Parts: sequence; structure tokens; C-alpha cells
Amino acid sequence: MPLLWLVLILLALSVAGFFLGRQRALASAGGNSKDLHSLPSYYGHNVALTGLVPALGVLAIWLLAQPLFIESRVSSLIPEEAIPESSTLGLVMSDVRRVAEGLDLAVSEGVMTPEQARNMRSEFSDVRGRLGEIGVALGSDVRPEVLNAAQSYRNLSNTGTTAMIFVVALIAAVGFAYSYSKTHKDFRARNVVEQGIMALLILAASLAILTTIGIVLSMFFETINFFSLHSWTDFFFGGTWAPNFRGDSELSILPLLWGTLYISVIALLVAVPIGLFAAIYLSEYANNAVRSFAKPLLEILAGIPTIVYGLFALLTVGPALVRFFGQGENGILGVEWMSGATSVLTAGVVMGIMLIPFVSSLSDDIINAVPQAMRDGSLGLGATKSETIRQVVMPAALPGIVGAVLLAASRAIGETMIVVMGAGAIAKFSANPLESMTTITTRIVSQLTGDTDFASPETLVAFALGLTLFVLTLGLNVLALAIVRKYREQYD
Amino acid sequence: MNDMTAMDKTMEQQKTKIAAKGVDVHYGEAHAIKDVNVEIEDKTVTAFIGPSGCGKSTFLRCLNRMNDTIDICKVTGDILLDGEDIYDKRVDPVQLRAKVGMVFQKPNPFPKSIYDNVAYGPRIHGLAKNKAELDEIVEKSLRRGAIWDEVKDRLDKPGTGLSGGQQQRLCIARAVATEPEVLLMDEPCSALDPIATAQVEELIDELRSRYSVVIVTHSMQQAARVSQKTAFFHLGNLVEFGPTGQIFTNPEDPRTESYITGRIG
Amino acid sequence: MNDMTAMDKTMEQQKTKIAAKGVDVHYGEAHAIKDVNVEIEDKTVTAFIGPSGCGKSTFLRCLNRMNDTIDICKVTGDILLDGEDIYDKRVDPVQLRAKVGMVFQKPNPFPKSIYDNVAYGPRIHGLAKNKAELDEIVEKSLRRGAIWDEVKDRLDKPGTGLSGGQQQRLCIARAVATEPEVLLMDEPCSALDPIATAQVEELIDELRSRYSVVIVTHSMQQAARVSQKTAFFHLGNLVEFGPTGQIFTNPEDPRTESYITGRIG
Amino acid sequence: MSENTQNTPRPSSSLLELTDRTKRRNAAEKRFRAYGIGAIAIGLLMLAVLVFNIVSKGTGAFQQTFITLDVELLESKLDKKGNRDLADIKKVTTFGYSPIIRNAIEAKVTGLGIDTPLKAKAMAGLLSKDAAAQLREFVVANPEKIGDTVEFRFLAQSRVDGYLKGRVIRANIANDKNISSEQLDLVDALVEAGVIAKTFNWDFILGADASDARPEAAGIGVSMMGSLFMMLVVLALALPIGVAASIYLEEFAPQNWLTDIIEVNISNLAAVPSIVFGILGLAVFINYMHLPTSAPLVGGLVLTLMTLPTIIISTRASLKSVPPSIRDAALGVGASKMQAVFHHVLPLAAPGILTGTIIGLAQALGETAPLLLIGMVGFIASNPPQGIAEGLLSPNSAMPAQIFEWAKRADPAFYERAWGGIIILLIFLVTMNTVAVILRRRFERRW
Amino acid sequence: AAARDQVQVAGSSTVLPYASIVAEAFGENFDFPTPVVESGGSSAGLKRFCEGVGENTIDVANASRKIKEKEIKACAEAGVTDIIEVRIGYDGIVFASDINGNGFEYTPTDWFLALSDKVLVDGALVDNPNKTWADVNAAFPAQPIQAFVPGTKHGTREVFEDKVILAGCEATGAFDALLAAAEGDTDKAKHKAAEKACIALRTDGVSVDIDGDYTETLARIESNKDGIGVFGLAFYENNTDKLQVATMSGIVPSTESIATGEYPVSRPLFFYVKKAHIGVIPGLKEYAEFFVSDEVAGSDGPLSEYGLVADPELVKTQEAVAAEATMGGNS
Ligand SMILES: Nc1ncnc2c1ncn2[C@@H]1O[C@H](COP(=O)(O)OP(=O)(O)OP(=O)(O)O)[C@@H](O)[C@H]1O
Ligand SMILES: Nc1ncnc2c1ncn2[C@@H]1O[C@H](COP(=O)(O)OP(=O)(O)OP(=O)(O)O)[C@@H](O)[C@H]1O
Ligand SMILES: [Mg+2]
Ligand SMILES: [Mg+2]
Ligand SMILES: O=P([O-])([O-])[O-]
Repeated sequence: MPLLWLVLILLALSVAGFFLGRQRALASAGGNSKDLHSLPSYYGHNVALTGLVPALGVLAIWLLAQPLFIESRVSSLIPEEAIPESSTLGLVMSDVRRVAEGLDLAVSEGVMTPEQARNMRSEFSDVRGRLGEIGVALGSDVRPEVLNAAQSYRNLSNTGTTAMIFVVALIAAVGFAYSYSKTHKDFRARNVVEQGIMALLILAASLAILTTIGIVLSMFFETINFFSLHSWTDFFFGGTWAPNFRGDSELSILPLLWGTLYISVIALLVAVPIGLFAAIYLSEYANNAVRSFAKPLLEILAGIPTIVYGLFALLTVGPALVRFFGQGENGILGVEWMSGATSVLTAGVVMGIMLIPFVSSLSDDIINAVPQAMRDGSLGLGATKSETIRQVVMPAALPGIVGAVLLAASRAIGETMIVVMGAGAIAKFSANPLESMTTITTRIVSQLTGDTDFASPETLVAFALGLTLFVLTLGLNVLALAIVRKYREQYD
Repeated sequence: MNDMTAMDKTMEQQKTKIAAKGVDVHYGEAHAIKDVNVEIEDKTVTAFIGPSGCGKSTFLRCLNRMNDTIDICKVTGDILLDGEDIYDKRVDPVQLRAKVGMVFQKPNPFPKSIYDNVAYGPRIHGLAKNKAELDEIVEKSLRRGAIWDEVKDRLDKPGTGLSGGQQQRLCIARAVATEPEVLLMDEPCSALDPIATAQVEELIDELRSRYSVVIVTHSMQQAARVSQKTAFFHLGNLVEFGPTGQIFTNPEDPRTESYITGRIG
Repeated sequence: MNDMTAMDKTMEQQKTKIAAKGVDVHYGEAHAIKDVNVEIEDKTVTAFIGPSGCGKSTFLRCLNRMNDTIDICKVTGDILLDGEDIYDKRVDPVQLRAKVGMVFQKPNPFPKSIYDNVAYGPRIHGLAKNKAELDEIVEKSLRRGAIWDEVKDRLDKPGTGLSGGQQQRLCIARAVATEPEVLLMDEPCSALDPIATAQVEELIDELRSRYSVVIVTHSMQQAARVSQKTAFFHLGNLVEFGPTGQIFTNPEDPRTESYITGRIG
Repeated sequence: MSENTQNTPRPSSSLLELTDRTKRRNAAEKRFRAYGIGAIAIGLLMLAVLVFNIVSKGTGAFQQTFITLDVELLESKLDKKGNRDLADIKKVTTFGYSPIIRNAIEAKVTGLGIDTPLKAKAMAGLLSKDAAAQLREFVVANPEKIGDTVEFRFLAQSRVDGYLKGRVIRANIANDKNISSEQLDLVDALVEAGVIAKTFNWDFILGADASDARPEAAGIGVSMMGSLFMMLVVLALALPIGVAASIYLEEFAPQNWLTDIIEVNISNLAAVPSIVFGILGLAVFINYMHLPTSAPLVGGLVLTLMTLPTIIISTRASLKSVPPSIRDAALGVGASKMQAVFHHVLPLAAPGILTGTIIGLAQALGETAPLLLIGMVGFIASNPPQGIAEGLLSPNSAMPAQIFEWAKRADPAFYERAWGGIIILLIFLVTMNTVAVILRRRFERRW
Repeated sequence: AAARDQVQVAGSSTVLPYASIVAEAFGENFDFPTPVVESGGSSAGLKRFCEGVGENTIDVANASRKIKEKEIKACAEAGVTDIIEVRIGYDGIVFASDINGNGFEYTPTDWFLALSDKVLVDGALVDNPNKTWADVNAAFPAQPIQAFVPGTKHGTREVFEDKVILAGCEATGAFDALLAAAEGDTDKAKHKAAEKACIALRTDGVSVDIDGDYTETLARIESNKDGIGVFGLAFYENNTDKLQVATMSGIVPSTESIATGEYPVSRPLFFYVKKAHIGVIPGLKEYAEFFVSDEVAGSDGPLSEYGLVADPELVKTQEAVAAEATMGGNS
């Protein structure tokens, strides 16, 4: 595989470049590394990276562009009339590609000679059969235009690959030569390398922005579609969520939003105290042995598939709650407040359990990072450990803890399976935590995976829900950021 | 302890506040304090002197069990406060530390406002009934720490934004705010200018009328100025302990003499 | 320090290493350094003295742009190192700091081994070709920091497990290991006993033969012992700057005099 | 400084007696500690309950019932022309193999002298539908064996397996079309004769999914490979990108509205429901970039996007918690900011980074919703991938998706497999975590 | 981009079991790779189907309902014009309860009276007062009503509403009362409003929407023995050890009674094939033909054995597939 080789050679070159660059830098300083502007290895990295990165970049672009180019060249070879009615050029082209790949395989397996593959004529030989023998299945017999196109496809891609190897190697060579020639004791290699690294860091950070743009765009148009089919007043200000198959459904986000908030709050009421206390105990009280097994064990809670939690809610927690708050005379409290196993409380509690490690593990790391001098200062004043933790350690660890709680809250908002099985699927406004409710996220999933006509508002509402949720959580996050900024305590 | 001067006589009336008997401290393998016996008296300033790394801080931290927080640190022997073994199982280190306050060698203000730094101790010990009383305690402590004037306009700014010497004085103010019976001060004036130093020394002298103060210092002059008793540590040993005057004028141990005259470090 | 004339003459030959012109520093609203002009000479020890909180550390940190790390800190004015403005856009603060080393007021060893603490600088600056050379640099630096004997058996133990004074000397050793042209030392002897102090002062004196040293100190004696030039700061102002002998014997400004004689703090 | 009457020393009290206030504070301390222990106990208890639940329901999946039969590969059925032409042999579909199987089991039963009212078809009903496939595969691979009698070990159908495991009981089979009590009598007799036996089931751990008609043949192995390849992608992308982004934002980015936006954006991405990442993945990776459907590569990319915020948030939190004095110390000896971060700050923040990775990967490993949209949930019974490229590109499912599918299927035998799959998933998770946990312990230190 | 060589199917989770049985057998008996059958719901499947023509789109969409006009339009806009519709049989919908509980013989009226939001009492529409099945029908035991019905996302819900609730609504006369009360300008609008009111189910917890699948319904019945759930016939037939089935209007549901049309509650199942992909995606046509072949979809085939109600008009379907007849008639 020439590509693999090319990459390997580039890598080898860059390793060599590293040592050469280093060598040259040292030589320019007469072997005395102290006279260099930067550490010798920075010169090495500079040469290695200047050779490698642009070459790899061009390689990547080439690999993306070549098929497009060949595709357009080859597809121009296919006459209009060769495209069957109702088919598209794209489909014919995928046939062409398949044949071309089949021929490649045949050649590499030795079933055909390269000449045969190049000169084969569909009129004279059974291409489909011969390719079938080597395991390349084709959808239909190969038409002459397709075979022709496939052959020129192979030609072009062979030429292309050769050219690619040449160009990439040239770029690598130029890169190496340039950076090698620049290598001199006064060259600011560290700064250059660090600038390169910085560019990569910025690139990584901008990925988040790209993702956001992608998410917004992938939902935006369908949301517009939705609002052209459904009134926005009902969506934002209506009081009922009742999709049906006849159309003309009431689709208001408000009851869902209420359910989302209610369930998330209960989940956080469970997860945050338990998680925080667990974190505090682990970092401040527990001995090493307890800490080293309890923390990873708790982390397993985050990895148990949510379907297990869903069943746990439905079969264990729900009925237990019913025994407490329901069943009238037969129940433990003798009240009749709860009828079914599914309720906001059921889902909230179970989700809370799942979220414990989100709060506990991260908070534990952050609390652990608060310098011991802070604790000593407080203990030295006669504070108890708990006072120290509450009044000195926790405030210092606040930003991290807020981050952990936000993460847990985010997960609570995004969870579906536990809500579906634990909270039921009824959208309503109610203050009673023992009743069923549902959340925005579960509605997104169920409307997307449901049976309603995909062009109907009942399905499209999923996108509107998603986008609205996105905006709402954005608001929450802005708030959280402001709070953290306000209360942040910087220790030293 | 032969030369009984007037000062020593007053001290005789003082009862022993803290008595250490055969104290050994190990950091893991390292033997940091070796069989130290010492009696620290009430209403007295005791100075710990000795070369850097000889174990002064370590021993000081034993006296209010701050060493409990260092995992690898093991303390053996008896330390009695008012005749009670502070390493007794029944002793609550919290109550102990409320009685035996501490100023650490490295200033460690909390990442809170200057006010809250000082009010912290009084709050947890419930020393103030209301905000006004607390304000008063804070002001008084900051004044005693000789830093009031510098911070009175920025009480709500973080204590970590102070200069080195200011932080040190803040920590002193923080420690005296809880009114401990014994105050352990680990080089409290190391970052202070002469005037601030004098003010802190004045504070120490004032505290002596009611409490017992132990101060670690590298300044022989300071030890001579503020303390009545001096303990000289060397390589983990308590080499000599006695009235300050005698230690500085007529040391018994040759090592003490060498140190004071500047020959061993 | 006694032989005024001779010394002043040698100093006259020294060229200016660092020149500060109209430097102002603000922490947010607070004006910490007010229009300071000073010329620090090469191959000279300059002492910064002044009451706690007057801005010595702040000004010191301007000289190698360590204040860049404090968000709210704004520096204006010009500071020239060898005639080049260090706040110029083109100046790489990293290179600057390699030339202008620093010992911080609060000892801040890395949570790494003692060896790595000292070896870090030489490693990133490529001062050693091989392990043996590095070992040699580490040993030499620790010796210069007057701490070799205490730590030679525990080079692989964490630097954070040292006593206060030991940490301070470790930080000195760490700073000299990179062989800076200018060494800024913020109260390097505050936690040191007299002997260790003397050793560090000896080091400073030795460094002076090749480099420029700026030292912040609260000890007038120390300033007088080690420095050739002294700058007196007060409330953010550079009140007086001149040959050490002159400052201590014949100060021009009444504030300087008050401070030296122990009247303002 | 005048003496303040209010602040006279508190009355000296014995250390051994606790003052009321101390008692109260100690009680608070004890309570606080107890809350901590309680919190951990609750967490661990819940874990124990869940794991017990999982294990008790899932262990059955690791055992499977097999029936051993001698099968005569009749030429008259398998190669009517008798010329061993593979094309002709292939024309006999699995349906055509039923008579052979019927003959084989009838022969076995009569051979053993077992008395049963059952017809051959009902006897063959004890076997899995997989038996025909197994036979055909063998014949296609070994056409020369046609005409011989070969011993085969066939899977028993799920009710027979359930009967041996106690899941199917005679009292409840009245309406069951798939099994009758006469058939169970025969099973009893065959167990007696050693023809039917239950053994450890490697096929479950290594095999691929099977259709609803033959739960006994389903395995989780192939989807485990799918999960493995996805996790490799996630780890290779999410960890470096996440850490890099965090470093930039926390250590280098200037404080301005742009970085504020990025910061808020990232936390907000954590709150985006996972299925939305699926929508994004479908739009970007499949529709726009034309990457293959149902491919672990795409799954890994989508999960990477989903995991990134988790890793970034935890990494930033731990970078923030490194004291500034450490950075100062490094800068002071002439390290560049980059060096200070990579040499000193990052190692100190490593525990938090690893925690973020553990939690993020756990989430990614258990996620199904986004996979639904990129075609990794459903019936994907491919062969185990050969090599990395195939592992990344050829259609596959993932463990949680497989479990999710099984849990939905009608036959209760799938339910057992779903729980068995969860056991494997957890083992996978724990293995994956162990590395990170060990690393994290090495980096943990206080200063 | 490497060429895809397997058939890619997506859509209904109701059709999924059948499609997976076929795909598995197809993979075993042909030289083509086993098709990939994704689940995700009819709507999601059709949406993917209508995204366009080309290798990166799916070839077959499974659906538990007929494709809608709007969807056909959307398809056409994306260039998917020639669609082959294949009906594979029917899915029976049954009512079942815990095997050890009471048995029931229902009529649509019973269900309407049990679950409707408003019922007719003495000629007036009032909030549904019925608490137990005995309140609904004196012949039933006094077991509390607890129904687990498919959530509004499920196609089964539509069938349940149409064939059971609406039928009951009309039978009890509530429909007429609602029609009289309905607002609307035209008769059609009134009719629609009345229908909508008919199918509104009570929200007091007596009727529980199940958004998950039948296993969830089963789990709910196991934890609440009074519960009665709506299931697919195939699901019930695989769980006869836990469930007992209720009759509807006196008919026991079975593949036979549904095939003859006696049992009223059922719905047709379909799959849709992109004609343009035939001949390009290897094995696509073979798969479609294999699916509807007698061996597979016939009344003795594995699909019927699993619970699919075979289509009485299978032969017609086979012919249509062989001829690649597209919807709208042009072949
Ligand atoms: N990070 C900071 N934020 C706000 N104010 C600060 C900060 N650092 C110092 N200051 C203030 O600036 C002034 C000068 O501080 P600086 O640390 O320079 O004093 P200094 O002369 O070094 O004192 P010391 O001898 O006590 O160390 C002081 O009033 C101090 O409170
Ligand atoms: N946490 C620790 N872990 C290990 N060794 C320690 C620790 N703290 C102190 N030591 C060692 O114990 C000895 C005594 O230290 P200590 O801090 O008591 O000295 P010191 O007398 O206070 O010195 P200084 O005047 O420099 O503060 C020293 O050798 C020191 O290195
Ligand atoms: Mg000390
Ligand atoms: Mg200072
Ligand atoms: O998944 P369904 O479309 O059949 O409900």
C-alpha cells in the first residue's frame, strides 16, 4: 500500500530531520549547547515538524481532493444516455468505483494481469462473473461505458497517486531543506516550535465552536420548517403537549420544560449532596486504602448502561416508592399518593445515583488539589476538620465543584432511558413529585424515532425542542460562569 | 540555670504550661527530633533558636499537634499541657489548638477577604455575639498585628493580594484573634521591617502578661529582646535550655556558644 | 562598606545594567509603584529597602516581567536591560527571565525531587551536555545555596519536604543554577540562621564579580554588608537611591533617615 | 493597645473535658464525617445492588445447551447432480437442509431406543435454526464430505436451553408454540443419554448477533470489537484534543468575550442531548463527508464530539486548581509559559484529566442514542473484523446498542443475553478504567 | 470512498425482527454479505431513505405504516422518485395481562369506557369516572383499571386509537355527542374535532403511555399485576408463559384469525426499495425477492412461525418485486 509507505517514509524522514537539525544547531554553536538560543531538541523538532506537517497536510488535502477530481473527470466520460432513467450520475459512478476496485483487487490477487485489467472488454468477457470469483459482488452486469469509465478511473487514480507521492515528497524535502538551512544558533527555534504548538492548541479549542455551529445548523433548517407548519405561540406559550397522528397536535415545550427541570433538580438533589460528601470523605478523611478502591468503584456507577438504571427504576425503586406512598391501607404510610411505579421522584432518584461519580470523582480531585497550607492555617486556629472543609477548602475548590455539578446537570438534562422507564411519558404541569412526567430530551428521541410522518410537525418538533433546549442551557451556563467568576477564590 | 537574676525569680513563680518529655519525631526514616525534654512556662516568652533545619518548626508543631496532618510524621514521648497529655486519646486536638494557637513559618492567608481571614477564628469559636463585636475583634486583632492602618480601607479585598510582610502580619492578627492561651510563632518577623518587627515584639511582650508565647527566631537579638527563656536546638537535639540571659552570656554547651558566636550553622 | 571612596570608584566604572524610567505599577485601582527612576549597575549588588508593603517586591517583579502573570497588575514606563526595553513587543519574556533570574519572597519549590528542582533550569536552557555535567551543576548550585551538606543524601526526596530555611536555600540554588546575568532576590535570607545567612551573603558577593544582583532585605545590617548601592522605597515612591555607605551614613531624605533610625515603618 | 474587657482569656479548662461548645462542634464534625461515610455507603450499596442484579440475571448467558448428532450428508439432497459443482451445491438453501437434520435426530432417538410420540419435525424442533446454517456452511466448505456421516454439535433451541437453565418450566408452556411437554420429555431422555449437554459458551463472548428466530446463536463479540474500535477513536482524539483545548483556554487564551463564548459553549455542549450529536454526525460525517454508514469510525467521531466537553470541563477545573506559585517558580527560572504548563502544571492536573477521561469514556462506552442515527443500532451480524481498517470501516454495532436491541426482543432468551452483555460491558469498562486509575494514583499528590 | 457492498436497511422496529430473520438467512444462502438492518423507527427510516440517491443513503426502508404523501413528495424533492413498495404481511395487536390474573373478553366499547378522557353518562359528557373494570362492564371483575398503551410515537397507538377507541366512541354514542358539541366551520372540520376528542385518553394515571417497547410493557405488568398491556402478536407468542391474551369482540387473536380479517386490530407492514439502487448495490434485488419468497414469507415460513401474519396476496407482491414495479404504477 503506497500510502502507508509514504507516511512511514515521511515519519522516518522527520525523525532523521530531528537528529540532523539538532546536529546542525549544535555544530553551529561549536558543540556548545549553551550558545544556542534554544535547547538543541527544539531545533530538531523544528526541522522535523516543518518537514512533516505541511507534507501531511498536503497529503490529506490531496487524498480528499483526488477522488473528487477523478470523479468529475470520469463522470464526464459517461454519456448522458448511459444513465438509466431514475438513476443518477452518482449511482453510476459508485458502480464505476466498485468495478475499478474489483479490478484492482483482481490484479493484486493475481487473477488478472494488469494488461488484462486495462484492456478488458465487457463485450468479450464476463466481468461480473470474473470479479464474483474473487468475492467482489456487483449489482448487475457491467455495461461497456461503466467498464470504460472504470478503466480510466484506474488510470487516473494511478497517475494521481504517483503525482501525489512526488508532490508530497517534494514538499517534505523543501520543508526539511528550508528549516535545515535556517537552523543556526541564533534561530529562535523554541519560539517557532511553540508557536506551532500554540496553533494546534487554538485549533483544538476552535473545534468546540465548530461543533456548536454544526449542531445549530443541523437543527436550524428543520426548526424553521417546523415553525412554518406549527404556530410558534403554541410551541412557546401553549400549555399542552399532545402529539397525535391526525395532525393538528398541540406541541408546547412548557410542560416538557417543567418536567425536565423538575427531574433534573431531584436528580441533582440526590447526586450533589451524596457526591460532594463522598468526595469530601474520600479526599479528607479516608485512608489511602479506602480511597484507592472506593473512588474507582463509584466511577463504575457512571459506566453502567442506562438501560440497567431504567429497569432498576421500573422494577425496584418505583415499586418501593409505591409501597411507601401508595397502596392506601396496604402501604407503609397508609396513603394513596402514588399509583404507578413511574414518577418524577423515581426517575430523579435513580438518575441521581448514576450521577454520583460525576460529582464525587471530579470534586475529589479538585479538593485534593487545594494546598495543605490552607488546611493547616485553619486547623491551627482550632477549627475542626469539617469547619476547615466547609469554610476554607470548599470555597477554594468552588470553581471545580461548580464545573462538576454543571457536568452532572448536563447529563441529567440529556438522559433518556431512565426518564422513559422511570418517569413515564406523560407531559404535564404538576407540583407533585409522585406523578409521571417527561422531559424535553426524551421527547426529542421519541419524536425522532417514532412513526409519525417525518415531514410533519410532530416529528420536526424534535428539532425545535433541541434548539430551544440548546438556547436554554446556554443561558444557564452563562449564569453559572458569572457565579463562578464572582465567587472564585484564588489561593496560592 | 545557676545564675538566678531578678528575671528568673519572676519566672519561678510561673507554673509550667507545657512539659515535653522524651519527645522523638520521625519523618518516615528520618529522625528529626531526638529525645527532647523541655518545660515551657506560663506567662513567659520562650525562644527556640538553632540553625536552619534543626527541627525547631517540627518541635513547635508537636506542641499543638499540627504534625498530625503530615502522614509520614510520627511523634513519640509525652507532651503535657497544664499537666494533661495532649497526645492522650481523649484529647480533642481541636480544643487543644484553640488553646495553643499558631503562626506558621510561611504566611498562609485564606483566599478570602482580609476581614474574613481574621474573623474566621472568632466565628468558629463563637467569640463574638454579634457583628459589632466581631468588627471590634477584627479591628483590635489587626491593630495588634500592626497592620490595621495598611488594610483598614481594603478589608474586603483578598488576603492573598497582600505583600509578603503584610500577609505575615495578617496571620499574626488571625492567630491572636482567637485569644489562645499559648501562642506558637514560627519566625513571625522574618518578612518584617524593623519597625513592624518592633511592633510585633511589643505585641509579644503584651501577650506575655497573660499567656505563654513560644517564638522561633533566627535573630539572636530578637531572642534576647523578647524572650525570658531560650532553647537551642541542633540537629534535632535540644542542646541547651535556660534563661535567655544565661544562654546568651554564658552558655554551657560548646555548640551553643559556637552558634551564638556565629561559628556553626 | 567602610572604605567609601575606593568602592565608589570601582562602581563608577560599572555600566548600567538595568535602567527604569518613570515606572508606575497599578494593581487594579491601587497605585503600588509611583514614577520610579533607577539605574542598576552591572557587577554590583543593589539593595532595596523599605517598610513592609512599600512596593519592593512589586518593583523587583517588574524587572523580569513576572508581573505579567498577575492579571490586575499594569506596568507603565520604560525598563531597559542593557539598553533594550524589556516591555517591547519584540522581547521574549522567556529569554528575559533566563537572563534575569529570581528568588521569590515565599519559597516555592516544585513538588518534585530536590535534584529535579535544581536541574530544571539547566535542563530547559541546555546548560549541561550530559548527566555528569548536570550532576555537577546541581551539586555546585546546591553548594552555593549553602544546602548541599543537608540534602546530599536525599536528592531524590521532594523539595516540599524541606524545612522553611532549607526551601529558601533550595530556591536560591535553583536560581543560580541557570547562571543568570542579573539575579533578583526577594528577602533571600529571611528564614535563615546567621551562619546560613553569612554563606548566602558570601555567594552574593561572589556573584557580584560577574553579575548584577538586586536584593530586597529588611535587615539594614545585611544591606550595609552586601550592597554597594541602596534604594529606599516608601509608599510606592523611590525616596532615595545612592551608594550604600552614603544612604546609611548620610541620607538626604528625612524619610530615609527616619527609617534607618527606626522611626517610620 | 488597651486591654479590652470582653476579650479576657477564656477560663482555662482541662483538655480532657470537652467544653459544651467543643462537644457541639465535635458532634457536628461526627455528623459531617458520618454524612461522608453515608454518602460513600449509599453509592457503594447502590453499586452492589446493581451489580448483584446484573450478575444474577446475566450469568445464564455464559452457558449454552448443545445437542450432539451424527449427520449423514445425503447426496440426494445436497448434490442432486452428483458432480460436486460448488455453484450447484450452493443452490441448496438452508431450508433444504431440514430433512437431513430431521433424519439425524430421528436416527439418534431411535438409536437410543427412546420412546416418544413425536414426529421427526417436532424432534428437530429441539434444535436451533442455526443448525441448518452450520451444516450448509460445512458442506460448502467441504463438498467432498457429501455422502459421509459427520458428527456435529448443534445449538439447542432457546426453550430447551431455558428448560435446562430453569427459565422454562412445564407449568407455563401450555400456550407456547415453540415447545411442548412431549418435547421436554424427549429433552429429559436425551440429557440422560448425554446427547444434550450444557457447557460454557465461548460463542456468546466471541460471536456475532443472530436474528430473533435464534437467540441461542447470538453473541456479543463482534459488537465488542465495534466498541473497542470506537473507544480507540475516542481515546485517540478526545483526550489530546480535549487537553489541548483546555490548556489553551485556561493558560493562554486572553480573557475576552471570544474566549468567554468558547468557554460557555463548551459547558453548553455537555448539556446537548446525545442524540443531537447523532443528528450532527449523520449530517456531517455521512451525508457531507460520505463516510460509510454503520461504521465504528463514524461512531467514534460522534462519541468524540460528545465526550470532549466532559474532558475539557474536568481538565480545566484541575488546571485551575494548580497554585499559581508553581507557575511563577517555573517562569522565574526562565521557562516559557508552554514549558511551565507542560512540565509542571499538566502533571499536577493529571488526576483531574484522567478522571474526566474515565467518566467521559464510561459515558461514551454506554451510549446508544447517537449511534441510532448513524446506523449502528439494529441487526448487524457481520463477521469479526480483520485488521484495523476493516474494524473502523466495515459495519458494526456496539455493546450498548447490542444490549439495547436484545433487551427489546421478544424471546426471553435475549433478555438473559442482554444482562450477560452488560456483565461483559462492565468488565470491559473496568479493564479500561484500571489503566487510568493506576495512572491517576501515581499522579496524585498534595502540596 | 470505498464502495459499499452490503445492502443497507433502516426503519421500523416492528419490522426489524422479520427483516433480521430474512437478512440472516440471506447472508447464509447467498454470496452477498449479510444486509445491515438498522432500527430507529418507521419515520426515521423513511427520512434516511428520502435523503437522496447514492451509496451513502440506505437502500431499503422498513415501515410499519404506509409511506405518506408528504413523505413521497419530500423523497421526490431529494431525487428519490422510483420507489418499490412491498407489503410483507400484517402485525396483529393484542391485549394481554398477567398469566395468573383475570382473563378478559373485550369489545372496543369496554376500552373506550375504561380509557377515554370523557364518557357519556346519562347523555352528558363527563370526566371518566370509571375506576375498575367492573365499572366499565358488569361482567368484568372489580379489578382496578391500569392500562399500558403505546406512547404517541408508536404506530401501534394509531391503530389502537382507530380500531379500538374510536370504534368504542362511536358505539357508545359519545361520538355523536362530541360531534354536536364540536366547533368548526365545515362538517369535515367538526368531524375531525370530534374524532380528536374521542381519542383523547385520560391523564390521571389509569392509562399509562409506554414510550419504550413491549419488553417495557411486560416489565410493567410484572411489577403491577393489575396491568393490561397492548402488545404485538409476535411478542405475545414468545411470552405465553407470562401473559394471557384477551379476546376482542369474541375473537382470539392468532395469525389465522388476523389473516382472515376476523380479528379486527392489526396493521400492515411494508418495506420500500429504492429502484435506482437495484443493479448498483449488490444483492439488493435478490434480498427483496428473497424476503417475499414463499420459503420465507409464506405461511409456513420462518416469518410466520415467528408471528408475522402472512399476506394473503403474497403472490402479487412477488410478481411486483420481480418486475420492479414502482409506486404510482410506472415500472
Ligand atoms: N497581587 C496583588 N494584588 C493587589 N495588591 C497587591 C498585590 N501584591 C501586592 N499588592 C499591594 O501592593 C503594595 C506593594 O506590595 P509589595 O509586595 O510590593 O510590598 P513589599 O515592599 O514587597 O512588602 P513586603 O516587605 O511586606 O514584602 C502593598 O500595598 C500590597 O498590598
Ligand atoms: N514534611 C517533611 N517531610 C520530611 N522531612 C521533613 C519534613 N519537614 C521537615 N523535614 C525535615 O526535618 C528536619 C527539621 O525540619 P524543621 O522544619 O523542623 O526545621 P527548622 O528548624 O524549622 O528549620 P528552618 O529554620 O529552616 O525552618 C529538616 O531536616 C527537614 O528537612
Ligand atoms: Mg522552620
Ligand atoms: Mg515583598
Ligand atoms: O418502530 P415502529 O415504526 O415500527 O414503531
